[in-house]
Amino acid sequence: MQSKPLTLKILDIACVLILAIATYLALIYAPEEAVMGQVQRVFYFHIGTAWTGLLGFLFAAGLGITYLVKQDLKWDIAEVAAVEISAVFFFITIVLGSIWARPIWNTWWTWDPRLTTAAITELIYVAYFMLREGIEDPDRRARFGAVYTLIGGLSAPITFLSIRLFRTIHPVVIGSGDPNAQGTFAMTPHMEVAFFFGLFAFTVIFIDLFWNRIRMGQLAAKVEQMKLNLMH
Amino acid sequence: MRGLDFEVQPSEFVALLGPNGAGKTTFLRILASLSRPSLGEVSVAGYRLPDQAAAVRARLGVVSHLPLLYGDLTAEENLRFFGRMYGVSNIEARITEVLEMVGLASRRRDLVRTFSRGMQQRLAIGRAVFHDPDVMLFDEPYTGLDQDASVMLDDVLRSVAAKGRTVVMTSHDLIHSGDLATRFDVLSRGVITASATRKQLGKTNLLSFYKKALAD
Amino acid sequence: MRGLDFEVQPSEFVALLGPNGAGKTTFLRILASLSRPSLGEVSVAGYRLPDQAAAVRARLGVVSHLPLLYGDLTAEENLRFFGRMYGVSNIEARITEVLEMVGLASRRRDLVRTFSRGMQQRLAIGRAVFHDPDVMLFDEPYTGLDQDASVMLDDVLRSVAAKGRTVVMTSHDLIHSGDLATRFDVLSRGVITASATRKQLGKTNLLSFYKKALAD
Amino acid sequence: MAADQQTSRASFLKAMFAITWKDLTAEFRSRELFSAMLVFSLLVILIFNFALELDITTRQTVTAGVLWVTFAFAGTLGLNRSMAVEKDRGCLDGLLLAPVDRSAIYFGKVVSNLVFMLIVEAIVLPVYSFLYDVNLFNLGLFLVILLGSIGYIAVGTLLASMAIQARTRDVLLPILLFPVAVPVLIAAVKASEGFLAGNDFGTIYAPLSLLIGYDVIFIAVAYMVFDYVVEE
Amino acid sequence: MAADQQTSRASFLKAMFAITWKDLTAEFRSRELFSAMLVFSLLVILIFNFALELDITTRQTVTAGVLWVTFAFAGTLGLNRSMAVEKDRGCLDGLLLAPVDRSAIYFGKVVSNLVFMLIVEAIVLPVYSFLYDVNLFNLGLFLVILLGSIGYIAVGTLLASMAIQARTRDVLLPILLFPVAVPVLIAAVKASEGFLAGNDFGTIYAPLSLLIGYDVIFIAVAYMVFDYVVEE
Ligand code: HEM
Ligand SMILES: Nc1ncnc2c1ncn2[C@@H]1O[C@H](COP(=O)(O)OP(=O)(O)OP(=O)(O)O)[C@@H](O)[C@H]1O
Ligand SMILES: Nc1ncnc2c1ncn2[C@@H]1O[C@H](COP(=O)(O)OP(=O)(O)OP(=O)(O)O)[C@@H](O)[C@H]1O
Ligand SMILES: [Mg+2]
Ligand SMILES: [Mg+2]
Repeated sequence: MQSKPLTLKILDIACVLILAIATYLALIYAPEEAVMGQVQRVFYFHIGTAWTGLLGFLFAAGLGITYLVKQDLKWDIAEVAAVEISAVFFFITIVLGSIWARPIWNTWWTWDPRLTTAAITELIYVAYFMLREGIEDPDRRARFGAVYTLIGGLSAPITFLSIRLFRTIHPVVIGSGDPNAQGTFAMTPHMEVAFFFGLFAFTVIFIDLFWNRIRMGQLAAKVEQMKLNLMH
Repeated sequence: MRGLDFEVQPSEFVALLGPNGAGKTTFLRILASLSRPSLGEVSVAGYRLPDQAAAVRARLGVVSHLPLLYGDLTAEENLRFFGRMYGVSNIEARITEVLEMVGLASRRRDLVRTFSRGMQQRLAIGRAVFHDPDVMLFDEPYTGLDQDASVMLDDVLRSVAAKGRTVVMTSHDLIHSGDLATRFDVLSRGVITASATRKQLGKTNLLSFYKKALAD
Repeated sequence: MRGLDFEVQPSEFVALLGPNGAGKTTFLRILASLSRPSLGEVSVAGYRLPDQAAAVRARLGVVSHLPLLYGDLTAEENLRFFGRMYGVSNIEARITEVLEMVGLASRRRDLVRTFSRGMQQRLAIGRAVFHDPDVMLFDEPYTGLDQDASVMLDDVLRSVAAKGRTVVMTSHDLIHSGDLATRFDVLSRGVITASATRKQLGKTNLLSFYKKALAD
Repeated sequence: MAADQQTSRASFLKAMFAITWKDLTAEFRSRELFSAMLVFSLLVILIFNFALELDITTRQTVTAGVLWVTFAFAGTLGLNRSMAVEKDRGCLDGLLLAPVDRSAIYFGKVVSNLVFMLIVEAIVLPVYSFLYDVNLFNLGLFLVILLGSIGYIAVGTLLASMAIQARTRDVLLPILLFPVAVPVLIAAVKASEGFLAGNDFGTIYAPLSLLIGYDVIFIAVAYMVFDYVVEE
Repeated sequence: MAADQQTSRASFLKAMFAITWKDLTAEFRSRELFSAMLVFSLLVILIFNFALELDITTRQTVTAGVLWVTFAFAGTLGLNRSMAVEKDRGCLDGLLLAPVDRSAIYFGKVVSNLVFMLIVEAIVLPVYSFLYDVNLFNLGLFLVILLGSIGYIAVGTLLASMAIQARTRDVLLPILLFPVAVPVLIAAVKASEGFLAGNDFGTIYAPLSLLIGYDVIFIAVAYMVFDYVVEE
């Protein structure tokens, strides 16, 4: 059994550092937002996890397609890794969003289309794991998983687009002139630093976790293979 | 199913023998391109599987553990449907012919779900030979058949063999397989442990060959 | 199932023969009090059916076309469950014993849904004899069994018969039934057309008796 | 029936718990049914909201209704699967062949179905109270949920045993069950509303006693007719 | 695949219609699925009404939502059963063994599922309009229903073929289908609302084109990946 590659070890350590820096930037370096106060600091991680999570789902769909074309189980391992990490990230987004929402909207949750669509997107990937659970044959499990991530990857963006059909109180960052949105704020340069570093930090953390998770998947596959050989 | 190399020549009749759980059914599913082998090469009647599976599908007739029939259709509707799927010409005449062969002519308009187990097995055999396939994969086809139907199946298999077609059949019934097959393969724990043609077997008793193959 | 009178004496071993669709399965379901006859009287080991069915249930072991097993439980959990339902004492010891008898001791902790057809049939037999019943109803029990398992089942049936227990078995396999049964009933189109004990049969071949019974 | 009378109380309970034990063992191994019911409940809640775009004030008044409809749907899912398991490999015949009182089979299935349903409800409640920002920690409500679930499962188990024996087993259960369970649901909704609104016990008394009445009647009737449903 | 390329268009259509013919024959003999879907739809409508205690004015605004949720539920019922029939006696293997393009199997099932769904909708609509005294005879609405049903069935048939191959086949389909079908449902609800309110075409244009886009994308994707779902 080969030990952890050195690059990965270094990356692990780097991630811890980067996370620490990002936390520092978010909690201390960035100025307090005038209207919302301290809670607003959640913002830097909220966006970081949201974006990496969403991109991770799309990335997983890409890995799924690659699996379907190449029919090699290593792509399946990568796909599971991507979905798993993205689902966790996205869950964190929702939790952080809730924490933010509590003082701002005066509720943990509201049936705002953006929040509802976020919850539905998360459920797509819960369903993904339930689908995999129910299938024993590894090839079939991989194929179904790939097909479902693909469908999910198509559906999630449309779901997010479709909220433009609704009024929403959740702020839309890019290209929104929606007067109904509450609580958009202008970022100061310091805030921008913290914001972009947050995005960068979660991207790197995603890559690191992704790598580790793939290694884990490979080891699990190896153990499975050894078990099979033992049985026969 | 581990590494497994298997080849059938056209006009061979292979009996696949082996204890419960040896992997015979799994193996036949691979031959039918319904499953994929994890390792190893398999070829049927000159086609490599699973890559050329599609090419061989039109010429394949399969009897599996399940009847592959629709319970809510009548016997003749089932055959008509599969006839269309296989692009059989002159379907109606063929339906009558096949139903008579398997002894279900009088029940042709009854729903399949009212059939007894043996009657379903008869119809499953009818379905498998309907499009007059070149290669037949039969998984314990004698299951549930009565005396008449067994004789019918013997006839079918014999006439198929006479036409130079390929048959792979699993069966725990050494008497039937011993009568019909030209080659005997013994499968055990997912690998073929012994193989002998009828000639090689010569006067050796099939049962003792089988026992010996398993003992090794 | 039309008018039908049927009686089995304790310690009789009845082989129920008949072509596909004759009604053998239906008949066994009546004996097991899982169905009701539209007409006629049936009695097993002195109990009239279906009225006294409940009295006989604890002493009944059944093997049907379906395995009657839970796919999501392991082999031993299945037996443990049925042991509890039948109030068997000393369940764990009995589980080991039965699993060894049917040759599944090494797979005892595997889920039943991963078993091959023959392995499920073995376990179904184990389940049927688990509570050591006095009366056994076996519907084509040899289905899917390999050589070893057939021999095992022969032994089980022989030892059961030796203990003076009652067996009713359907089978299309005249050789096995001919070896074991003490009485042969031929069922055709829902009525018993012929019945003969082994003694009455004497030197007559079972196959010719069966053919003659159907021809009448 | 003679044997039934001989069956002592001890063997009745033993058989009943053997059935419950078997169901729980199988379920806690895979946790399939369980997670399916849970995710399905969440989906029903989300879909309700989405399709109806209920405004905040309406939402408050319909809490009890939405909750019970969710439970009813998730309940059918669970009942259907729990009985389908019995039918698949002929297991129901196996149970009927055992020398136990048939009502032991019925109560065994009722207990395991009830356990599944209560676990799901125990998770849905806090989630719901989070999503809708209502306080559902209310002992009266818990009582109503227990009573309502008992009634629903009591009649549902009976009807599910009929449904799976029909050819259309995949689709029959909700059609049989919903209309019959309406009284239970209405009483449960009324009582839940009462407790949630903090009404005094006098006004809640009527639906609550109706609920208890239904439970008793349904259990008694199911106990008496179960034999006919499964036998022959 | 060689044989697939040889398969001419004629034999593709022939196989496709053979499958549709078989489904319709079986169904028109028993009318089981059909009546089950219908009764279920009515029950869902009634339950909605009862749980939400909708007053007349709210009712008007939620017509489209209630209709589409009803169709979605009834649709899963139909899809599940229509694929379960294929699995029961190994028929799916039978189809896969036939020398026809796999997408012919897919489209054959899509057509028969669509026919069932449209028939049910054609009955539910007048019943609904009778019960709630709203006029639903509206060509625009019919168009939306057709488009929405196509999208729903297109992705539903694909997912149902995966769901029935899993161990939890009784419960998996709605869990897989509902979250990914959300875009189609949203668009359909929006467009239906628009037509029912008699809005001018400018405002309906967006959801309608989303609906058409979704239909096209999902049919195309399902067509491409169906092979992987059923093969081997
Ligand atoms: C797909 C998921 C999500 C994405 C991409 C996302 C993105 C964003 C972005 C970019 C902002 C900052 C906008 C601005 O200030 O201009 C924001 C703010 C916020 N988000 Fe999210 N979000 C997501 C989900 C959620 C969820 C699930 C919740 C709550 C449960 C939530 C709660 C909030 C709150 C409370 C704010 C602050 C609003 C304000 O400034 O008044 N978000 N989100
Ligand atoms: N779904 C499954 N999951 C895990 N293992 C399985 C599964 N299905 C079959 N197996 C295993 O694969 C092996 C081969 O099974 P297979 O059905 O091919 O046996 P077989 O030779 O056909 O036996 P039989 O003569 O009893 O029909 C068995 O050991 C079985 O336990
Ligand atoms: N559900 C049903 N509806 C209507 N008729 C049925 C049904 N099940 C069985 N039958 C009919 O009852 C008759 C007896 O069937 P049964 O299964 O008892 O036959 P069998 O003797 O066991 O045959 P086999 O040897 O093939 O198992 C058959 O003609 C069959 O068509
Ligand atoms: Mg087999
Ligand atoms: Mg039978």
